[in-house]
Amino acid sequence: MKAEPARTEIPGELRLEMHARLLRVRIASRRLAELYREQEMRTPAHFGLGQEAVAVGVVTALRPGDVVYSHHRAHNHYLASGGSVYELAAELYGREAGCSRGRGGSAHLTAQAVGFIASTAILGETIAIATGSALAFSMRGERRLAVSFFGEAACEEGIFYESINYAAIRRLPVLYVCENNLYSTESPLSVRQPAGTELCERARSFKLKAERVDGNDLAAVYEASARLADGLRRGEGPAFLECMTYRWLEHVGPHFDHEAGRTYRSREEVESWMQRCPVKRSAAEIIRLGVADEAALAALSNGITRDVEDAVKRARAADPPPQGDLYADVW
Amino acid sequence: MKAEPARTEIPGELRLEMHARLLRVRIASRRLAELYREQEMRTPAHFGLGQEAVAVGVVTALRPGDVVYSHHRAHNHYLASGGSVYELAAELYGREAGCSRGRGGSAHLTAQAVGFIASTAILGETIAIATGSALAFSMRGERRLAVSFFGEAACEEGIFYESINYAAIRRLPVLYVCENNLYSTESPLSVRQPAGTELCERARSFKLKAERVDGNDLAAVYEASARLADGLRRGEGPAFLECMTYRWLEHVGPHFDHEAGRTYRSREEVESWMQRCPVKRSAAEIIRLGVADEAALAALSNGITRDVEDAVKRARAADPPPQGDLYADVW
Amino acid sequence: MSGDALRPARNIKFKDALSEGLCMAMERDPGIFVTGISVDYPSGIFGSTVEALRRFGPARVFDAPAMENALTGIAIGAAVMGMRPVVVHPRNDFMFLAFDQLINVAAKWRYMYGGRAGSVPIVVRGIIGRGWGQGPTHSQSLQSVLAHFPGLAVVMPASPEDAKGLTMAALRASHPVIILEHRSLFELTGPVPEEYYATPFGHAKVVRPGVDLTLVATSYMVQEALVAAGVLAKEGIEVEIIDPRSIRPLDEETILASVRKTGRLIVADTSWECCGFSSEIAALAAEKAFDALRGPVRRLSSPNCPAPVAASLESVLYPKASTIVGLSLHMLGRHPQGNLRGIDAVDTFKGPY
Amino acid sequence: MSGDALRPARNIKFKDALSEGLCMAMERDPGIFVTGISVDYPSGIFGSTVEALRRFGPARVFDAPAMENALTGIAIGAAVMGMRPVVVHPRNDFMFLAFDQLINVAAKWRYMYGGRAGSVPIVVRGIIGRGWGQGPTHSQSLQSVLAHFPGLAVVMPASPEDAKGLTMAALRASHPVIILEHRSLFELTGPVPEEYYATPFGHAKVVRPGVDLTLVATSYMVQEALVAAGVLAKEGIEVEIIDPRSIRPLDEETILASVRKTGRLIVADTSWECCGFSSEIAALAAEKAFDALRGPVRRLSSPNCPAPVAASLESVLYPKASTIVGLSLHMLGRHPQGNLRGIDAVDTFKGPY
Ligand SMILES: Cc1ncc(C[n+]2csc(CCOP(=O)(O)OP(=O)(O)O)c2C)c(N)n1
Ligand SMILES: Cc1ncc(C[n+]2csc(CCOP(=O)(O)OP(=O)(O)O)c2C)c(N)n1
Ligand SMILES: [Mg+2]
Ligand SMILES: [Mg+2]
Repeated sequence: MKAEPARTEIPGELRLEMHARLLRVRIASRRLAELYREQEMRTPAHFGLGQEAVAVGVVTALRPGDVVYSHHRAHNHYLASGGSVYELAAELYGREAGCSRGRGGSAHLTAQAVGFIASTAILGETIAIATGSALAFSMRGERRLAVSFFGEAACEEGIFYESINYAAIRRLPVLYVCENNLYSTESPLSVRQPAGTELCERARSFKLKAERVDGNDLAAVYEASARLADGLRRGEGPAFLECMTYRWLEHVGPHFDHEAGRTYRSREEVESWMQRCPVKRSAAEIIRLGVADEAALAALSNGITRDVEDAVKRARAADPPPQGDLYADVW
Repeated sequence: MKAEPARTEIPGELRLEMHARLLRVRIASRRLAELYREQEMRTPAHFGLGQEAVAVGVVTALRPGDVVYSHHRAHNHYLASGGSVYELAAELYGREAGCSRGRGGSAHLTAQAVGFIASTAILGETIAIATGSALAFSMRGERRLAVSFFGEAACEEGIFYESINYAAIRRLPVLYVCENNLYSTESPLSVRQPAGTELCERARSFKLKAERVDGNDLAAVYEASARLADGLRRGEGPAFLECMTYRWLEHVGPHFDHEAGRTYRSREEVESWMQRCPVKRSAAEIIRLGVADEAALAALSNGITRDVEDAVKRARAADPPPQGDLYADVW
Repeated sequence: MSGDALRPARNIKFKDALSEGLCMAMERDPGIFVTGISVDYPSGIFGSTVEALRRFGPARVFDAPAMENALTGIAIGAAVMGMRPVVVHPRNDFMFLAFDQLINVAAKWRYMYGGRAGSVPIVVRGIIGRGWGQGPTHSQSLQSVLAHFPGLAVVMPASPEDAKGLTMAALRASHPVIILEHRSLFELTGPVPEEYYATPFGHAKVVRPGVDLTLVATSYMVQEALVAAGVLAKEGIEVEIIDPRSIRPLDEETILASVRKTGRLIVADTSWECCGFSSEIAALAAEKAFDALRGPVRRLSSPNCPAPVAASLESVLYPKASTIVGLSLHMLGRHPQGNLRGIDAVDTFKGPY
Repeated sequence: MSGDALRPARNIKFKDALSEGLCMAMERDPGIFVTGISVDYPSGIFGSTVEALRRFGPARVFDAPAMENALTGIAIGAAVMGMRPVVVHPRNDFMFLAFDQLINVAAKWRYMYGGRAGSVPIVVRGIIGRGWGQGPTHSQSLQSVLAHFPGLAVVMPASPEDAKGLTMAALRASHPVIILEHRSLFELTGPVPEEYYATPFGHAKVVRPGVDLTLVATSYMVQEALVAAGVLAKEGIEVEIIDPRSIRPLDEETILASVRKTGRLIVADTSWECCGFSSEIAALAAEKAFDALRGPVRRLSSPNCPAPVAASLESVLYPKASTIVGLSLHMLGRHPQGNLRGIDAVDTFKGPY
């Protein structure tokens, strides 16, 4: 990981805004994971606890008109984009008020109004789709960016290379964000990448600009994203950002590994990463810089918690899709 | 392209043997292309005229037990491996005596007895298949290599990256030989690769050993292959060899571009590459080194020409598959 | 009948009708672009994209690397942003590489976001190869497997008129459309209206009316059916030929109406039998026109083997006009007079393509 | 009947039967290895690969990166060199990514080299998901599209006995075999012989004899069919349930014999209807047992939409025992007594997997 540059250049206001967004993602995700245990949300859900800074840091570097795509672990990206907690919760509960009207579930989210276009459940798919949206922007001369969030396992799928090759040939404005959390389900990197692999090197061999950052460092993610987004808007061609991070919970579902008796990661490893909690780190930095004090942050957190609570309650109480609509919207 | 190292270390005998093989590939390919004009060979055929040194140079570095896979432009690899001219011609004529009993045609060749396992018509397929054969060798502790020949367009397909990643993780004994002839059908590199692309760089980013050679220089191809094959046999993991070369004829079929009115390559470009004919270069080198004289090479050529003529005549006269066998060998 | 022809139709080739449909659609909709391997070659997909390139230039008709899966995803992503991509595969067999994007994404997009992520109006053209040693992986016919999936429209033009009309309909649909075009039809000439018109999906065409037997034929098999019907007519047998044109959505009613009239059904399709379109139509009749059936339905499809290259085998591979005549006579309890093979078209195609 | 049981069969679970079949085959054939994402996890493909890993170790049961297409090609290449790879997909929906290798290569290998490049004895296992919001891309059922292609065997065990027997048969076949295993069957318990035995492909099983109606059911639908048959028996209706077990090759004779006996046919399949297996069987009957049919054949399959996630929609998505009972009664001119829904199994599955 690179040495961290001084970051006083991020205005305090923006830091606070990002932190608020981070808190919202964290608090909503955590609450949803809690509720998920009740078995009322019948949709396989991949929670992103621990990885929130990636989504927030990247999305903060975007502008209106830019679009975001995500993968199976989509909640963070949806929420960071400004997607409604109520609609997300309703989606998980399988309600008509869900962002996808209960049809797609956890892995198929959409919030077009805030630029979050879609997530899909099969690895690698949205990497190409984001590239295609960038193609549309490029063909129409629009200065918009497409962002594709995916896990490092998607870099095992051929579609990733087909896509970045294409984006590089046509200098498309796509930011490929790889959230490297070291595992694919329960498989460590060692069974999936040759020793010594640098994904950035791969991206560079396709002529992408590439950077690697500490994905738990909100400011670092934001700065790298802003830098790369600048280049993208100047037409310098696609970029790749690898964010090193870690998922706290099991691959799918609400439990910690140890609760579920899973042994592929040691408890020490999980806990050491939890020490590097992106929310705590962001809070500490904000306090250190004097942007806000502990009390202000607590108030912020409390407000969000109340909003989230209200949203999930309403979502749970919302109506399911009418059975007569089974065939609606097939095409 | 690299500076060419001195090559006196290749024994004269081996040079002559390689040259004989080269001549056989050339003479047979050329004769088949001539006969193809008669419209009696009803199978889309991709001739490899101009590219023969790649096949011969690589295959000469192999040992009994090693296996070879190829793609749509398969004749050179089949012939260089020692595949029968008679069976190849019979295959093109759609005869029961064909190497694939007339079922597969030009793109689906096999000659298992000489280690040429198979070629297929869809880009990239055999890259994975060769990798799988190497997996079998590796699992059984056999010191055999698998070679995969493909064109540079196959490096646009995701399967190439999936395969080399896998081979590198498991350190499989595969030699990936990319015949870069600058075109895919009529598409130049510029629409298929970002400017400045080095395929070797890509391969290296997957932790393969990688070299690029002048594919029209038989000795250079052989030496690079021998070097890489050595490493493979020592278990050093997969290697990638890019051979820069050029196809003389149209993409599919027996004509020169100008005969068929094709305009994607200039006549000058084609002719400049024909000047760099691998057969002429090999002959000149052999004469220069005093390994054989012009007369001896002419005699060699004449002998091969007679053999080829005999083979193609017999093939043409051979029997077609009986119609009653339509359903044989489905499984 | 597709479109209300204001001016009289001229006779043009299938490939030119494809081209005309594409160009007319591109003129109206600036969001349409065409991509895929070789679309911008002088030979432009057997002539069908040449005019589009000439008129709309390389910004809208452009080549692509070999990357079938990602390219399909890219088309989807462009479509979601308001474009109308046309992805062309010189052989539909290459589409297997793109099945994930086609089936897991394009087909389900609208539904799986409850309509809130818009729809995916992509058009995918795939050419079906046949003969001259196209062989096992360049002559398959994918309508049956693609039509299995809700969310995909699969159409197969069998005449120049429909080549144009279905292309234009595809290019204004609000969902993914796969057009499977048979290589053996590209040189076929027929009347094509000059106007812009869209041949609606889900409307079968009664290609030839008849009363004795219903012959549902797809794509190139319509040509074989027409030859067969001509021969049978001389025997006093009037075959009704129905071209479904769209495989999905399927015009069940036109087919069922015919079966109810004739009581006999042969389905001649270019794909394989097992779980194929011929089975679909046979099942349809057995389920919804059972009482009208006067005898067993019969399926004619690709034989149960991969396509071999050798001419000797290729010549017995496909069901042909003679096969249809023989089977029709048999179904009607009649006996074929002499050798029927003479009626079959001789393939005059010159290779390698 | 599969295998000649020497010792009495014990009752074991479907997943354990899969495991037992795999282990017994691996014991006999050192060339068998198992790979695919998560095969070596403690949860080992819902328990079915755990014992194989324990007994044969990581050299023969090993994880793979996410690379479905290349992995299938790798399996082919290993098979051609004499190995017997088993590739496992935790959801069969991931297999679309591998369709090129499966259909363009594996299915055609033997044929397209005229038998001279050997054959490709790979086994591909794909799990069919269902319920609990599996959703549009994790609950498809691919037998119909795969069975379309000559050269592929496609089997669907519906009982623990066949889970073991078909696995062992697949692992000694000389061609590619695709085993589609329904997730909802993994916990099903039933008698399984202890011996090594191979359930031959192309032999349907008469799961329950009957005289009034033939019910061809695949995979999990056999369970629904059994419930339905029990209910119908109380009404004095004897349904004959036939489990084809292998979709390709298909045992036409057993099915036709039953239809000839009962004169009535319902096909209940887990895939979609259009060009699906239910159509295949309906067509088969209409073509080859027409004279015996006493009424229209009927197809029950997945409804014409992608699978939604919401429980309210999922609950009306699949045809169930009650659907079968209702339809059977209707076909026999009888009226259902009361609300049939009560007979349907309640899904007690706990998520997320
Ligand atoms: C093509 C495909 N193969 C396998 C899966 C099953 N699968 C779902 S999530 C996942 C792990 C992906 O890991 P990564 O991309 O690193 O993302 P993470 O879960 O770590 O966030 C796998 C293998 C899938 N959804 N799609
Ligand atoms: C998946 C796939 N896409 C497209 C094609 C059509 N095609 C056949 S050969 C060819 C060109 C391949 O170029 P390259 O790999 O460089 O080999 P070369 O022909 O130059 O030897 C193409 C595009 C194919 N066979 N398979
Ligand atoms: Mg990961
Ligand atoms: Mg090339």
